[in-house]
Amino acid sequence: MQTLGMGQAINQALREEMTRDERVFLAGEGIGVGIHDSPLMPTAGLLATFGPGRVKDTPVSEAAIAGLAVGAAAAGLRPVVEVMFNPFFTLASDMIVNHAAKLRYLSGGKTAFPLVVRLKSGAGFGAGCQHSHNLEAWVAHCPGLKVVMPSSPADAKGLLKAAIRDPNPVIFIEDMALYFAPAPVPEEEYVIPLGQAEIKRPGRDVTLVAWSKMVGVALQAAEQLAAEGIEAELVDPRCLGPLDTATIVESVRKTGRLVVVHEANRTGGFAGEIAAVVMEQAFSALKAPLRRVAGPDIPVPASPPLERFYIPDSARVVAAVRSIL
Amino acid sequence: MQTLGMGQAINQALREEMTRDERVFLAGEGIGVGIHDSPLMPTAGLLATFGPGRVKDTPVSEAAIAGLAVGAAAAGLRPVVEVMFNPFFTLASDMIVNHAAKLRYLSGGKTAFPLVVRLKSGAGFGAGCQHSHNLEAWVAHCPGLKVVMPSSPADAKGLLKAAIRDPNPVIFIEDMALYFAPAPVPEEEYVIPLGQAEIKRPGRDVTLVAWSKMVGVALQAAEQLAAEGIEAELVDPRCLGPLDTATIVESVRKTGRLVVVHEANRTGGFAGEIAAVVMEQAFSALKAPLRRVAGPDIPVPASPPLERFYIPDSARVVAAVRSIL
Amino acid sequence: MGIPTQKKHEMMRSMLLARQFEERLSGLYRQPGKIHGMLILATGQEAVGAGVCAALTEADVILGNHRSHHHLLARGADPNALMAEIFGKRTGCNKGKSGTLHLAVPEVNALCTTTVVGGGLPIAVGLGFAQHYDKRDAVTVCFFGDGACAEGSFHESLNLAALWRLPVIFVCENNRYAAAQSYAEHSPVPSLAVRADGYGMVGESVDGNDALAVFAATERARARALRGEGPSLIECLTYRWGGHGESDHQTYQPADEIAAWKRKCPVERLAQALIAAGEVSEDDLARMRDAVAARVEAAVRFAEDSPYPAPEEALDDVWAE
Amino acid sequence: MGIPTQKKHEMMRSMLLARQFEERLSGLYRQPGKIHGMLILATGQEAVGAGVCAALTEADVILGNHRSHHHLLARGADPNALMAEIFGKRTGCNKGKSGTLHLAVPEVNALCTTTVVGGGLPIAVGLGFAQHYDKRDAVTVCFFGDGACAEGSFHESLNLAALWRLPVIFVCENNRYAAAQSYAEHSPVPSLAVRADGYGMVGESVDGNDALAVFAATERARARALRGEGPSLIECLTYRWGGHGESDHQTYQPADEIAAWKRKCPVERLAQALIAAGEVSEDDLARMRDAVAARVEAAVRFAEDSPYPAPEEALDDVWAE
Ligand SMILES: Cc1ncc(C[n+]2csc(CCOP(=O)(O)OP(=O)(O)O)c2C)c(N)n1
Ligand SMILES: Cc1ncc(C[n+]2csc(CCOP(=O)(O)OP(=O)(O)O)c2C)c(N)n1
Ligand SMILES: [Mg+2]
Ligand SMILES: [Mg+2]
Repeated sequence: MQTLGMGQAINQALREEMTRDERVFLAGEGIGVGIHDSPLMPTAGLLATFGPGRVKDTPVSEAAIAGLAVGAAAAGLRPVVEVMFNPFFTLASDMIVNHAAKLRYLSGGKTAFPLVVRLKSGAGFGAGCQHSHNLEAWVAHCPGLKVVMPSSPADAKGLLKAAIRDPNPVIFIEDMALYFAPAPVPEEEYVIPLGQAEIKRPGRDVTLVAWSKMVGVALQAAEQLAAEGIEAELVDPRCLGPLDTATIVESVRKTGRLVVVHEANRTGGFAGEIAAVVMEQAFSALKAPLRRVAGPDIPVPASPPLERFYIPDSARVVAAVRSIL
Repeated sequence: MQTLGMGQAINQALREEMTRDERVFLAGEGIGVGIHDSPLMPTAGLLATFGPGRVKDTPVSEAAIAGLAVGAAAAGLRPVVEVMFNPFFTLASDMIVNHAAKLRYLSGGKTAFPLVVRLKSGAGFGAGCQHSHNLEAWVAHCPGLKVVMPSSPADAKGLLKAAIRDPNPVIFIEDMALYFAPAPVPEEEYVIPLGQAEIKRPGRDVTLVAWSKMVGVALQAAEQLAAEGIEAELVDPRCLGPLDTATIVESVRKTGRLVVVHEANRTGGFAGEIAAVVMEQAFSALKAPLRRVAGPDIPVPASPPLERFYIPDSARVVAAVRSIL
Repeated sequence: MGIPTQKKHEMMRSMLLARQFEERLSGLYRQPGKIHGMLILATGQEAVGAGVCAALTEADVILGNHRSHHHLLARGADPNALMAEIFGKRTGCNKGKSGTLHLAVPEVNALCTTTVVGGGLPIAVGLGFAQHYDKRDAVTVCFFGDGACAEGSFHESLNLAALWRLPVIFVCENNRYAAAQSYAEHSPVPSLAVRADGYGMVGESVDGNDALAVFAATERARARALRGEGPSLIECLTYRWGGHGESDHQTYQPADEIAAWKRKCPVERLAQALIAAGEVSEDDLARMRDAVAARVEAAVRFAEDSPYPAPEEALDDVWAE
Repeated sequence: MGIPTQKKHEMMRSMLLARQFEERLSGLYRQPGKIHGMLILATGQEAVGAGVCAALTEADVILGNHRSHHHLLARGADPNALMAEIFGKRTGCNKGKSGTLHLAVPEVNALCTTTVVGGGLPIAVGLGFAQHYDKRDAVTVCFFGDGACAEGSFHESLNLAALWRLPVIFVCENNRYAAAQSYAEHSPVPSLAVRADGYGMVGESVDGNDALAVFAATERARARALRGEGPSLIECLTYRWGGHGESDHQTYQPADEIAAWKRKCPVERLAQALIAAGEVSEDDLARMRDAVAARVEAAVRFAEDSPYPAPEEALDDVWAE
């Protein structure tokens, strides 16, 4: 096994898919020539390998970047475009939500839009709320979009390869903190199908559902709880759309308790969907109230102590679990 | 009492507030000179009354319209701008979500952004998914935005007046079908505070939570159920942000059963938030699983039988209630 | 003028077809329960679709907007499938999912259509990019209105297409109105073609009621694109005879303005030009009109005889397998 | 040239202040744990903030972007409050909510700042609209970069401001880079000022390293705006000495390019001009430099001595009462 940060794993996935299929191309702001020359970045070195014809640095034009992907996909290419920070998704959202997600339906199934939009996301780098705003709940609410939120380099690689091969538009959301958290990644080629949750840790007492960076936080919490003899099962849906409800429901049927963890603001966050699914499908198994551990309902502040206050940590997860045992 | 459609009630609210406060102005596409000359439309006749200085027809520029509101509000005016159809909110979403909602926080509470964005929403007029796409869950997930979704002309009038007087950005979402459903509206002036749910129908057996056009659908269902001796309590939150959780929780504590109804797509819809709140705060009172009655996870189709299939009706609500009794 | 007679006949036919197709629709719209939702027509603007599409080859791609019946008919779309889609029938080109507003006809390289004003332009950039990427000898034409030129997407798209020298022809159909807003009320400049300079691309304003002028401008733009000289902006000056949509009261359009433009009817204009040039006779024209009338009747019959989709069919076609 | 000496002194002081303020920040950024997150500086671009703001009166409003220390200092913002905010301290002008990227200083009519590229322009239209609505004798200045000119918001904003003849001055600080993309890589036109023609507004390109030229162009634009002639676009040609941000490796900026522009230092240039004109002596300059150095030191001390906000303070300031 190799040890890679998530950015490096994404970089490998992009390299492998671009090598496999010459219809795959990349576009975005600074994805070729960037302000960071760190090898930890997802697109590092790809311009040198594949050239300016397939690695397209763009002007600062999020709507055009997304439209480029929609049109190129309709014409048979396999665009993988980047939106630099999640809040700027707003500027691309008409192209993605009203076009990428709907035009196939509007064509009566005649035209396909196989594209990937990579969104860099997450709080913790002191840039404030116009750079840090987790909006996965927006895209997970849009029929016609698949939504991937990997929690590890290994998952990111396999899921991105699947996303690039998928005939539908896929929103691939990367928490930037994971670029700097090396972890093992298989050497041999592999693809992880979209829509399959993974149980990151088995347990019998409570089900934790978390995705992206929060999987690591939940795992820490689970270990602290284990020290007290509480065995938490950690389910990582990996994709919010399609959501693997079966795995979540099965886990809650076993544990009877549910805590959902996400970094996004609490109100209207995707934890609500998971709560609803469990309440619909596993009601009789529930032994305790739901708990949500999420960002408070404020924009992400810039000052370090304020930003730390925003980001959910394992202590909050532990407290939430204790409160329902 | 006068009898008005919701558009007429909104028109009255706009007239009264523009008369009361000359800082209030309107902007949008065709809000002055429009393609419809029906008196049922929200902005009918306002140009004639208040003149082109205060009723501004704009080019087709949703981002600029929203930015106009943000800047004018920062400078002390009270903008009320219109986004013609909910899906076009995407084009204004950077201005509203990254600016209107966040700039006050970023200023450390120094600058205020008192503005109203009126969004016309709802399926049922055969225009398809680029005109009909209910996105209230997006804005209800954004700290810094208040979200109003009136279900009746009387509520719309009082709530819009409150929204215009509110010192924060308010997203006011109008289901266009309600423009054509006349109902009584008080003659005398009144304001309905934001954040207060209303129980549209008391009952003991099941709690229905619905907003906007779905309140009427839920009410029909409640009457059909009453004929079978089932007394449904219908709670209309009226605002999704701030959400009056107390009234919802209290109702479920009483009935022990919850059905949430919205027209928006099921997955990731705001019903999830309500489910989570109830599961957190009224768990021990719950006697049955949650049921959601919502639009299926597809874009809104254009053809009449397909569009009818999309829109939740009272029969589906009745069936959902029966399934948990 | 060097335009082959057969091309002129092709334009003549497609203009007659668009005119009759839409006049028939306008009548049907007034019959309750036949056509649902909005109905947006291009009557008076037929020369734009006809002139542009006659200058294209099969490999070229077009992308239209909410007012695109004339574009698609000029491109050769099947009137039956269009009419049935406008009726919301299962036999429509999009199985009733779209209706009139976003007709997609991949069979004629109209891969998608958008009713989001300005929404077509960024997608056209992507379509043109793919043609460039695949080194195809083909161009993408994007049709949009004068109102769309106020959208940010207009700017981002022309800028990117110019920067990358993509084979895209941006065709602005300036019919003097954006819904109820007159051109002067929504645009600060007398002509939109000037905006091409801001991107270093060629911009032309042409008489949009003169199919031959539109054809010629499109040929020039297409040749530039295929020579690798990048995109062009063509502003076609025309006029919307009817309201924005068929339910529009149209009171904001001065009666004399409408009358003046009706005197400049693009269909009549081409007919007279061809007669003057001896390229058609009155009899030829009469035959063309009759053939078109029959075609339109057949389309209406096809649409009326077709079934609506079953409700559950709404669940199909969201996902590609 | 008719610019009062006292104005020139004002510009000189604000440029010295901006330069020293940011050079100090650059040093502090290299000390671990002092400044968190991104740090984006305008070293080399000081003449733009100084020249523009010297031409404004108190009632005028400015709106900046992610690279706005020099704008705010030139406008008269308190260096202590700015420095403390950049440090993330409770005493910062925005209580630590913002940090360096979106500093709001309403005390000097900088009501808000946005780091969304192009995000300032539509808001500036609203600010200018309010000045017009209230019939104030004031203008709004919007600062943005060359990269921002590729955003749709640039287009929508100039279009609407021109259509309504709003008193907005759009100041494009063309420092030849949009992050790592050089001007030629991201823009298809040699100059951005030409885009003004597409909106029927006046556009000028000026030497952005010449504070006096920037001042004069701003005065002209402001006079036009107050005469009701609407908005203007001023492109200030300048250069980013450092990387996009302080953690940028900058390898994509040719060393000789950087060196050539450093020889055109705007601070030195104004100093020499004033000396040549006999409007300052070397001693005056030395005194100014010392005064500024002391001011910057005081600001750093203030920031370092200030407490961080308590974590729960994150919950404040979302809502207005
Ligand atoms: C983004 C967006 N905003 C508003 C609308 C509503 N709308 C539909 S057509 C139209 C006017 C468009 O005018 P123009 O671009 O000139 O095209 P025309 O209708 O004249 O052919 C408007 C405002 C829309 N469909 N999309
Ligand atoms: C909408 C948006 N897209 C991308 C970014 C990331 N970003 C920050 S600054 C910048 C470059 C801006 O270049 P320019 O407008 O020339 O301003 P400069 O940094 O040169 O002062 C980019 C792409 C952003 N902040 N906002
Ligand atoms: Mg038009
Ligand atoms: Mg720049």
